[in-house]
Amino acid sequence: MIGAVSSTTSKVTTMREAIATLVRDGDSVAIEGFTHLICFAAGHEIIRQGRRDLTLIRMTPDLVYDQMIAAGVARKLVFSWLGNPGVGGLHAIRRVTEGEAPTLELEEYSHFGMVGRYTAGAMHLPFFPLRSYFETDLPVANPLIQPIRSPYGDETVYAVPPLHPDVAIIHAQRATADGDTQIWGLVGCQKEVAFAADRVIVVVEELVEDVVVRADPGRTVIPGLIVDAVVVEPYGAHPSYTQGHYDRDNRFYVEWDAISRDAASLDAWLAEYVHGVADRAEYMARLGDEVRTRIAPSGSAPSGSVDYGRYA
Amino acid sequence: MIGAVSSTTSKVTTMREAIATLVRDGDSVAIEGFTHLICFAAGHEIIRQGRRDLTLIRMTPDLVYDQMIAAGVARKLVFSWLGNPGVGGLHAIRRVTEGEAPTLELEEYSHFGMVGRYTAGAMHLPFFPLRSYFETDLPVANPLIQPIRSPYGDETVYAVPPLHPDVAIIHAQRATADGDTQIWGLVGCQKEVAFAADRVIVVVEELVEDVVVRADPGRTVIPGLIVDAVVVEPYGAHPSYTQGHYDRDNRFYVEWDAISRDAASLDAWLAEYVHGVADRAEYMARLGDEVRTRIAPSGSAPSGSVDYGRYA
Amino acid sequence: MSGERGTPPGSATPPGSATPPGSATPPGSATSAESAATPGTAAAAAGSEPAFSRSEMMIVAAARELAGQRVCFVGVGLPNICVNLAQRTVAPDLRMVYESGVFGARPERLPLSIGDPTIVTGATAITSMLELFGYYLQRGLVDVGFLGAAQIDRFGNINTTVIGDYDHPKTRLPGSGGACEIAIHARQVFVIMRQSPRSFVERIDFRTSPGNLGGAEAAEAIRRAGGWMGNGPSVVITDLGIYHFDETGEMRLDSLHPGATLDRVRASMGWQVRVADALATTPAPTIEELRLIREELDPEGAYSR
Amino acid sequence: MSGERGTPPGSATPPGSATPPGSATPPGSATSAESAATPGTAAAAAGSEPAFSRSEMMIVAAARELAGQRVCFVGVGLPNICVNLAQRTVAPDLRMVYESGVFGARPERLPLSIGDPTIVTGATAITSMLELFGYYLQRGLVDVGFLGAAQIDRFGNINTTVIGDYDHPKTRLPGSGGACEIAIHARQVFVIMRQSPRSFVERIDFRTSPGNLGGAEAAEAIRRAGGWMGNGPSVVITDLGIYHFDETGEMRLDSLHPGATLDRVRASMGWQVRVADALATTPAPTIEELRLIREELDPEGAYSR
Repeated sequence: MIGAVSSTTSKVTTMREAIATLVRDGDSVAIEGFTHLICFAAGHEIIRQGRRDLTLIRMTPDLVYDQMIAAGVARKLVFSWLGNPGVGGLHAIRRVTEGEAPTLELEEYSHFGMVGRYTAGAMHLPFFPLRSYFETDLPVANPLIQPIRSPYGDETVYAVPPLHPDVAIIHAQRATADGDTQIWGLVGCQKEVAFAADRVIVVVEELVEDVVVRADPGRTVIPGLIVDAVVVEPYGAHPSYTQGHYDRDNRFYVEWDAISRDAASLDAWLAEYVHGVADRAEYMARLGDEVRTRIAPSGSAPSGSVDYGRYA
Repeated sequence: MIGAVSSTTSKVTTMREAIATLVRDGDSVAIEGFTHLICFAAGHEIIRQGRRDLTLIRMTPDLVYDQMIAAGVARKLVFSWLGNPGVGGLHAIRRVTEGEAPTLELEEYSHFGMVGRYTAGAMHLPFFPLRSYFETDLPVANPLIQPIRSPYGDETVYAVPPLHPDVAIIHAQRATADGDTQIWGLVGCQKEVAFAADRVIVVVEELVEDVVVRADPGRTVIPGLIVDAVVVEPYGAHPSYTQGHYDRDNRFYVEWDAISRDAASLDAWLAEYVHGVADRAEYMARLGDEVRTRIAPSGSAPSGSVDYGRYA
Repeated sequence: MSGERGTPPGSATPPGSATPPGSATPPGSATSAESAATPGTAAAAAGSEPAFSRSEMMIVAAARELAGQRVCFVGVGLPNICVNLAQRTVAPDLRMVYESGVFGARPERLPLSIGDPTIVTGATAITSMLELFGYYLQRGLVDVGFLGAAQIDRFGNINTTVIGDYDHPKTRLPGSGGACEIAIHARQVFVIMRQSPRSFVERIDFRTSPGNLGGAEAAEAIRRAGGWMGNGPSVVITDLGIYHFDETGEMRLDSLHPGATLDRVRASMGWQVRVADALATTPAPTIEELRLIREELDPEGAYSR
Repeated sequence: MSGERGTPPGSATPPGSATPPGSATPPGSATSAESAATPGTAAAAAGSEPAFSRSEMMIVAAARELAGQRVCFVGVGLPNICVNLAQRTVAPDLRMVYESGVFGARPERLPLSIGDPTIVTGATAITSMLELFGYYLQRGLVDVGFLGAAQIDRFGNINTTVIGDYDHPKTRLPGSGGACEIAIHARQVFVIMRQSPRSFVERIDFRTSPGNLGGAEAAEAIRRAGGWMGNGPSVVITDLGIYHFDETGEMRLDSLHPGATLDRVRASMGWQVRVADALATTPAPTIEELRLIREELDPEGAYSR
């Protein structure tokens, strides 16, 4: 075969090692995933390792950032929608953002604005133009949202600046040891944030051989080229979900509303489920076997196979 | 099932009817496909129907545009690379673009510039910014390539204007009767040009039921929502190729170099293979059965199936 | 913030639907006293019609507004039920778009969030969010955007960002999500929310999503000059009635739901509302509409009781 | 234009590789007289070494330059053979990128064009062209961009657009394709082309792809100010020798291929070329390099005879 590539170095490591090596105090960190593939396992490890002064970046800060912010890892949040999706508010974040003396700095966009920022970062553009923000108070609240005049005609649109997180953490269904990563279902902005970031940690349900990825190159979202570490962490997105592997644990999203309403019960939860376990395997064990049954899909829905054809 | 959609109207028609209805004299027309999925069948039907004064748009004008321009359908060409890929030049186009009195108007970009134009069109942006064209003569040759200053820092990059073809013609492996279209292999800028265009004709090797598309929504490139006509035309991309269906007919690309060297032999070819046949089926019959064997893939290369999971 | 407490699962604030956690009257939380009163009234007025809740009336009224629409940007919660109901009744060809990157969703169950795996399996297309917002929404392919709001003013301008001062908010709401761009580019905007003097206000604290700005004429000029694909808000459906926007761009009460009164409407708004000369009464839910809600769409009654 | 006639299939001008149809000495068309002379010379000089053609020497020399590189933007034709040879010899981990939207290609046969289906089957990733040019190239992930040229000047500036006046060209060449942005953003640019007084010129007719502009210092300042990811041309490999760029940004002959002479080099260039003090002789192709070319990569000899 022409063009056979020799074996590449494995980037497979533990979550503990990946976070210890690649996430530093003061970093900007994006754990992305739009409701799908949110890497709670990485968020918990960051809490366990006691990182401080992080700038947390995420379109939809949800439970994982409520937990991280409650644990004190962050000084700033860059986002476009804050909430417990389908349930309500994020109480820990509200406690540090409301009233006379908010302690968490906020930098706020719309969804398309965040997508544009990631895309500009991924493409090494100095800005990304959008037709958003017209006649709203958002550019007042965030002066980084700037008007820009088109060189064609006299239209003015808005620009957002590129975003280059120090670290992006991406959960996915599968990857090779070199980090070639495949996702099916919602891809959100996983590709954009990975290309925008300086360092990339990929966390997967399953490690696969190179031939699996190469059989369907159209499914590859992130090439190993930009990946620094691969962590194999089944159920690493719980209580969010991984398409085809497990469902969202909605019961936990609802319970979090009660848990997080006061700082003490939230701290108790962190003590038991984050600080009180060594890793994700212990976390899943503590939740009990019942959870795996509860979040199993109700059946399979195969994509079917297509033929790329051999051309030899 | 919650959310079942009722059946939609079929958009399936013949190539003759699709071109007659949707392509008009003076239109700007983009038959796209980056080496892959170039819809020669549509180009030939446009020649047969005698369209005039078209602005032809394509990143890589190749044989199909050489044929169309030789046949006199076009007054202008918008492009980024002119040639017979892997073989040489395009003689018909060279005859009308070289020397003292070129008769074909050219508007020229780089590849990324054309991609940016399609993307701006697809996104309804007034321009797309790129870090191309620095210190080159391209912005001199084409004043539509304009410098634009970033609102962040004092960087200046280049902008290209949006492109909105009147008609985009997209070849693909399969679509539903409503025009939901799936492609595997090189996607090029098929998605961008389709969303940028006012009218879209999809030409496919195979018409499939809705359930086939819905089994793997990640493979869908173009939604029926933006499609005006669906034409089922097996081998409609010959002599270019359709991944998994047939290979490029390289013999023809080489032969074209000789055929097109003088206008008379080119005209004779058009008379026999375009004007001399009623449709694609006759064209394939005239080529003979041997061609199907010659361009068959050497084997199959199945993608494998993934599980989206049922969530009921 | 009391309205947030006790909010039932799945009833509020998905990304983009933008009903804030702090809104005074979240979906599904109609007080039991009113819920009990309304069905009685309606049933009495309509003879043989079954009893129904104010939420059910609101859902049915919103679904009917979707007649003839092709493409709807769906927020989870109330909009989700409305859209699914419309697809089974007045808009059988409706394609559901989710900002998470789904076109043509066919959820087998009521999605728990805007990115539920059930909206992916069996959908027509999955797209990146760049494509969803760029190629679909900003390109003008979305016919109807469905928004909720914490505050709305008479011109349909919407706040889902903060109550109070931006830097020192009384309540930090979810923010824009996709609402800002949905309001700008969806061809029409539908707003669904319960009425109260805290939500229907003379002056919103923060403009997250533009409506008719200060009036229709100026708004229209600004939209065309800026290349907006949308035409602004077209209807507001509440638990009390249906509002459209008159030629000046101001909200006008066109229909009162069975059991609602003008007095109650006026008591739940921060401005003197315009009322149509020929004020209609919203037709009560049909037996079939109620069956669909109760048996197929929301058997647990999370949104509709 | 005579060079174009009789060009063998697959030897020229894929998109982005930008070897123009009108170049004076297209790949594969070395005259038989020189082809015959060179192997003899080389074989005589090296004792037991096998005979080889000037094209084979050029391919081998270019492949060796890829030692240690990770990611290479591949043009079809000569660059394709060079890259495949490098992957089997000096750069086993090399990932091939094609501008058609392929990362990590593993072609089972020599691709016929830059978008051949054989580069798709078995690749690591397929991307849209927006992503390939934006996320890979403009982001700075490409280590080496391989370009051909119709004209090159002493500073490595390249023309693949027209010979003559732009509006009334003597020869209409393919144009930029991706060459303009490859020259700007690939970390290094390799140029492979045959020498002639018409291709190595004092002044190019059109600047399609920037090299070291008017000199290294100014070019470097412009690159950094404009956010270019590339560092400009690093090597030019011809049928006669290997050139690198000196500290002033000008091409300097560092190595002469076996059989080539300084006189011949000077006769095939439009300017007084700089020559390294320690001018080397390019090591002749090894038996293994020739075997790979002749048996695996180009058994029909389309590029290498």
